[in-house]
Amino acid sequence: MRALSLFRHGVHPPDHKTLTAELAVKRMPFPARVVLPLSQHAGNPARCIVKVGDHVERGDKVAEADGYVSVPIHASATGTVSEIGLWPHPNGGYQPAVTIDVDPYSAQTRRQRLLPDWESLDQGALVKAVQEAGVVGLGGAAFPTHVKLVPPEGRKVTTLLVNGCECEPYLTTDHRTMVDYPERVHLGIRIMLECLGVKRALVGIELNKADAIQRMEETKPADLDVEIMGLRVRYPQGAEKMLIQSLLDREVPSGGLPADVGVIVQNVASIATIAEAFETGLPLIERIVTVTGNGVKKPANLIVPVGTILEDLIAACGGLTDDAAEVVLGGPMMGTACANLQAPVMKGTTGVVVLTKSEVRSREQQPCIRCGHCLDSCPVFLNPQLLGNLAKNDEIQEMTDNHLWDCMLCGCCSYVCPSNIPLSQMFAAAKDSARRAQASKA
Amino acid sequence: MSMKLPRLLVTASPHLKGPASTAKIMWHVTWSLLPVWGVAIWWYGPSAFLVVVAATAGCLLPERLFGKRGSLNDGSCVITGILLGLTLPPGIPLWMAFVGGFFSIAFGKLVFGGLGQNAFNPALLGRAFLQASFPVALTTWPAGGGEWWRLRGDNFALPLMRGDPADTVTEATPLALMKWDRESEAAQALGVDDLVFGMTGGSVGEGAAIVILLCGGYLALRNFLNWRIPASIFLSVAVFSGLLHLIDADRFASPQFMLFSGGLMLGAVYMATDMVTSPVTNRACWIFGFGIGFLTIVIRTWGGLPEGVMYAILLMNALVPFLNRWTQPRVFGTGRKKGAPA
Amino acid sequence: MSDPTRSETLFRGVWRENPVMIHMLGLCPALAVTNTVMNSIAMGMATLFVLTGSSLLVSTFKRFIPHEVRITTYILIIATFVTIVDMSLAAWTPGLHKALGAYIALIVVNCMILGRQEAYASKQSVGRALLDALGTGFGFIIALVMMGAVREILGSGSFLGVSLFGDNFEPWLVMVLPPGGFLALGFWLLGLNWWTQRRERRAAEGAA
Amino acid sequence: MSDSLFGILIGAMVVNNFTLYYFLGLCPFMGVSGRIATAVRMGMANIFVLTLTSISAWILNNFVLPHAPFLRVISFIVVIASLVQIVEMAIKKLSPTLFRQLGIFLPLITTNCAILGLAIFQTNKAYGFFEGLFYAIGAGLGLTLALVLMASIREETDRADVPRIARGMALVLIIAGSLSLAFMGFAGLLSSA
Amino acid sequence: MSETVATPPEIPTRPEVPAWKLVLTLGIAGALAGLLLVFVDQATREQIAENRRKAVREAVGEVLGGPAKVVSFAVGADALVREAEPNYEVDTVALNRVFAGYADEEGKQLLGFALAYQRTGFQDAIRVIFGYDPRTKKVLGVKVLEHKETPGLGDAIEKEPFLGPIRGQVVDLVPVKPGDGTGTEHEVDTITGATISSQWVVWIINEAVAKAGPRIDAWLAQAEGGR
Repeated sequence: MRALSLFRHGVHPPDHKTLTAELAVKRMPFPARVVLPLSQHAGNPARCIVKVGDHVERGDKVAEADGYVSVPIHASATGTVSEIGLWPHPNGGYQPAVTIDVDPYSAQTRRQRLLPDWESLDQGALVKAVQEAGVVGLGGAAFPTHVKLVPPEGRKVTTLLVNGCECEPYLTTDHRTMVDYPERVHLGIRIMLECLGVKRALVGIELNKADAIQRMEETKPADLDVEIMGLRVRYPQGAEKMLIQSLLDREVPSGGLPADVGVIVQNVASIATIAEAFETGLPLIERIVTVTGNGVKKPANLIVPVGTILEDLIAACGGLTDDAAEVVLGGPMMGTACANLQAPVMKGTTGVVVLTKSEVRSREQQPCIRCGHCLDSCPVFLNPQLLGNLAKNDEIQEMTDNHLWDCMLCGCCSYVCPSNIPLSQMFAAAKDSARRAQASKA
Repeated sequence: MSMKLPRLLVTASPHLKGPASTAKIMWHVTWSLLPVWGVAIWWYGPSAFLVVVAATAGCLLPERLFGKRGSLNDGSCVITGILLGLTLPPGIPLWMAFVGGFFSIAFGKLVFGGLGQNAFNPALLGRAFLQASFPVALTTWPAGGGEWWRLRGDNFALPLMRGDPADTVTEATPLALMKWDRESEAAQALGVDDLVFGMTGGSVGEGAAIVILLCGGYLALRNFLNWRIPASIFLSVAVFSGLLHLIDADRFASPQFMLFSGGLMLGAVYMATDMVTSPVTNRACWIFGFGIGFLTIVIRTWGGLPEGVMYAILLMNALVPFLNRWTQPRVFGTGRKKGAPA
Repeated sequence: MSDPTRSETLFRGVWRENPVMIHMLGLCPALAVTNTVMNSIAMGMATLFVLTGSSLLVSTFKRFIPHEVRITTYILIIATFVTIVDMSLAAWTPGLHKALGAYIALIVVNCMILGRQEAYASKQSVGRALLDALGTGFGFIIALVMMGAVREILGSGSFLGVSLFGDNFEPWLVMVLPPGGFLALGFWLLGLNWWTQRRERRAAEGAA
Repeated sequence: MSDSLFGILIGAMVVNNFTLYYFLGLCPFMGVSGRIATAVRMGMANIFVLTLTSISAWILNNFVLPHAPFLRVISFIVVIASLVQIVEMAIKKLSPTLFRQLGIFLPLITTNCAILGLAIFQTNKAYGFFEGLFYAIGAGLGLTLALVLMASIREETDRADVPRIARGMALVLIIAGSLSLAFMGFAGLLSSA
Repeated sequence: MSETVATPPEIPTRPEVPAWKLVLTLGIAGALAGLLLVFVDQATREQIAENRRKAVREAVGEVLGGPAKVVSFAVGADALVREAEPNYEVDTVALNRVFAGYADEEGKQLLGFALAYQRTGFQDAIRVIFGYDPRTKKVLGVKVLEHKETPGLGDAIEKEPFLGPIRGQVVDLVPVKPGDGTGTEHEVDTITGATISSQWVVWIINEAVAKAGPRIDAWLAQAEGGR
């Protein structure tokens, strides 16, 4: 096994993974209610197909896909639809959601399969089934998985890359998936290869997850062309472009897709979920969430029904400590802070990280001293110093000329900036206004 | 169901922050200058102490008067003051050091908008201003020896008045000897050992080459300065002076001499690496350092002045925006690099 | 546009529209020869003479100068006056001529003079053109003396050659060198900006 | 002792830089130095016109003016102005691209003190044809250098939070003063020993 | 950045002026200017030339210690050519003319020669005139005609504390640091802080003597031999 890392720059924040890395995945008790936002994935929000008072079983569809880049949403617990309306959304603000009061007397047992057996399906039907299962990328971006399974016209995919890097600090979701359910991952890879008509798969795992690498190697089926590769620990090793460069030494062209270099990348948790869906016949209604950080009393890796309210989830982990100060959904580098604990867990919620006061003490912003550390950290070789300067003066056009769109908001520049300039935040805002400007022009 | 909820913050990602901070960088540089200053005091006595203090005071005053609130705390001003002090002759009247400091900060930094926005290294700009204003005082180098407590010049000359030259026993700097007095005994006796370990005539901070290198090494290890800049300066000085020395050893001094004489060490390690006025891209840093080395040798060899490090750095400072612009990194996924698989 | 009074015509150029400090015209002599007050005055007087002379001529003959060749004609007129000044200074004050050097000849390309011909003298009556030229010329002299004063006091410790601080004064040589020219004008502009902005602020506060 | 051609070139370029030492060509230095691209083109146009000036001044000095030295200033300015005009028209006709690059600067340059200054200095120094040519090219390169340095610094400071009292020309002059200080390092270059 | 050349809109009301009128205007203006200048030139030319000559004449007198009679020589290709009337037009680049000063009106007692020469200093030429006694190789007096050295620093080269001690020293001169001299009659103390500027003055003297010395010596040998 080789320790690869061909991508340069990046940063190395302390990973804090020991809080949960050794804890096996446990199931969380069903909460009193679940809230399913209709917008949980990239693309069009799903369209609601239930009404208040309807009784739904686990796995029943409550909203269906609206268009191609969209997936249906399924009830994650048996109960009654009690409310359809606006509900706090993890990304801030309020968004339409379906609230289900969980039936306290239901056994919530596994029911007869809703999805067909994958071996009986051809490629097209398989892709359709993946969409029907509501699968999205579980690494955080929540991009509908079935879309990725059909490479764009004229692009030939030759390799499947499985992303088991989990380079975000604190999170151990993918790690525990690989340790606790390695067979499921391999089955998922098998299904994906079938689906894509591809022979070869590479699994990239950061070297700080030795047990995961070992378990994956042990359980590797003899007939599957899978190679497990250890990668140097470096953020953002798990970003698609970086992973492709590290494993295959190929550069995804600026503005292009992985398919442009013959690759498709899937997160290890998404792959496990696909396998689980076809195993059990149930769509994506629950996921593994790492609840961690010094602000939470009993950190854990939990299987959580999608739609569980954060408050319930945190209560299941012993509640917040007194010095808890910020709740971050996702990893601390790219995740979003959420102040309203009524917001639910979504399909793309990889973890809940609770930071304490001392960890988030706000730092005063100072003038840029042109130290150039941001340039040395940017994994895609932008010049954040210049971009930041342009952003400060609202020169959006100049920013796009300087490759603003190549920025993936990984946060490395903000992390290293000694002057605490919120660079990635400025770039996100600039992207927004550039998008708005484009929209208004169109 | 009520859990006692603390007030939660919402900040933008990333929620983790690296260990570096501007104040930390600045104060580290400041602390690392103290040993250099210490060596200077050991050699030049109380004068070295006073000159640095006066220059620093000159820097702090305008920052306090006209600077943004709290900008004194970032430490950059103190660095400018100490660096300026270290480049002055120990015997200079204190009021001149003060004026230099004032000019450094007021015209070298504050008019540009304060920390991070200035185009020229403030300490060197102040030094250049003093050099142009008071050339005699700035080239009067006290000789070594004598009692430690003795002042090395008329430090306490009245403001605006010239120092009393009778107070000073002067000595030529090695570079001046090399340039104009090559045949003299003093020049012949001058070895590189003297430059590295001994005390020669020169500015307050010139003698401590080894200490400067050590401190610079520490800063480079902590990533508080870009090692490429001093590296490329040393390299280009060595290469150019080496070539000239090879061509005519009698006319051109050896590379060792060029490296360890004058303000080269101080300039290369502390002045050229000033983050604000050095390039941000690493490629530009190499060019920047190379240019400084080249210009230094040109001025030292063919110019009218014995020492050129200061001017070389200032000139390259002026080129920095241009260099930054021309050495933008190649953005990931653009340019000639292999795209599709074979 | 209401007709400005005569005194307005005269005084406008002196301060409110000072050619150097406000309009940044004629910088070359303003920076190059202002290392002493005496030089400043001499250069200012020479420029004043050229400016007044050419304004008079241009406004007198403006009727006869076709539009197409006006610039060339103005330059001819200005160059003639400059040559006269140049030769006269060389003949009767050789010391001053040496100090000002080639910058006397360069009065020809002082944009301020050509600007006044084009913008004012070619359109106005002889009397007004004369007033305007005098005002602008005095404004120029004032600006030059302001520069010269700073540079001479700091750079030589004297004013008009009279020593101010005694023998022991250490002159700030940079002020009589080229960088000192730039810095002195920059310094004046900082001061003027500070002053006008303070006045504006006061006015705004008074209005509120 | 006469200077070598290389010495003349370097001397005019950095030691006695026209802008930073003689204060010539300040109008474009202050006015057109906002952007690097513009500054480079302005500099190129300057080199071109200066070369032309040097040649015409040499011709005038050697064939016309010995008979009437008092006409020097007038003839310099008139001849140079008309020459630039003619060249401008020629370029416009022959190469519209080149005209777009340089042309708009040409009229600006005609009344630029650097041009007349060059002609006068060249005369005062009694330079021959080639010496004058090198002098002109050196002066042009020096102007370009100063313009480009100024422009690149100004592109930076445009985005800085410059205090209100220093905005505009005050800062430009202080930058110019600093550049001038830095250029003092070249004093005496190539003239010692 | 757009750099389209905007042609200004033609002003329609301006009537077309015939070309001859333009030419005539310029012609008249030019002629008048020329006329005026000729007049001013006539008035000033002699004065200007006289100023220049006077400067050199006074300098020659000064560096030779007030000669009673001065004779100018054009420096020819291989010999000095005596001029009937003293001509004070000197070219310091070419060293085209030297002056001999005599203590008596008859031109019997030679005081020495005055030579004017230049070289490039820090910023511009340093022009020096000095008196030189070809028989003893001694410098009689030195005056700096023109220089652009740093005011307050390099300009010490035109002042007595530096120039005075050169008097009586013997060419070739050797610049030394003040206090470092060994006391020979070739040594000239340089100026602290303006070392190079002062060295240049010394070199100018050495070079001028090297250039014109042989011809002066030849003339001297001839003159004394012929006597």
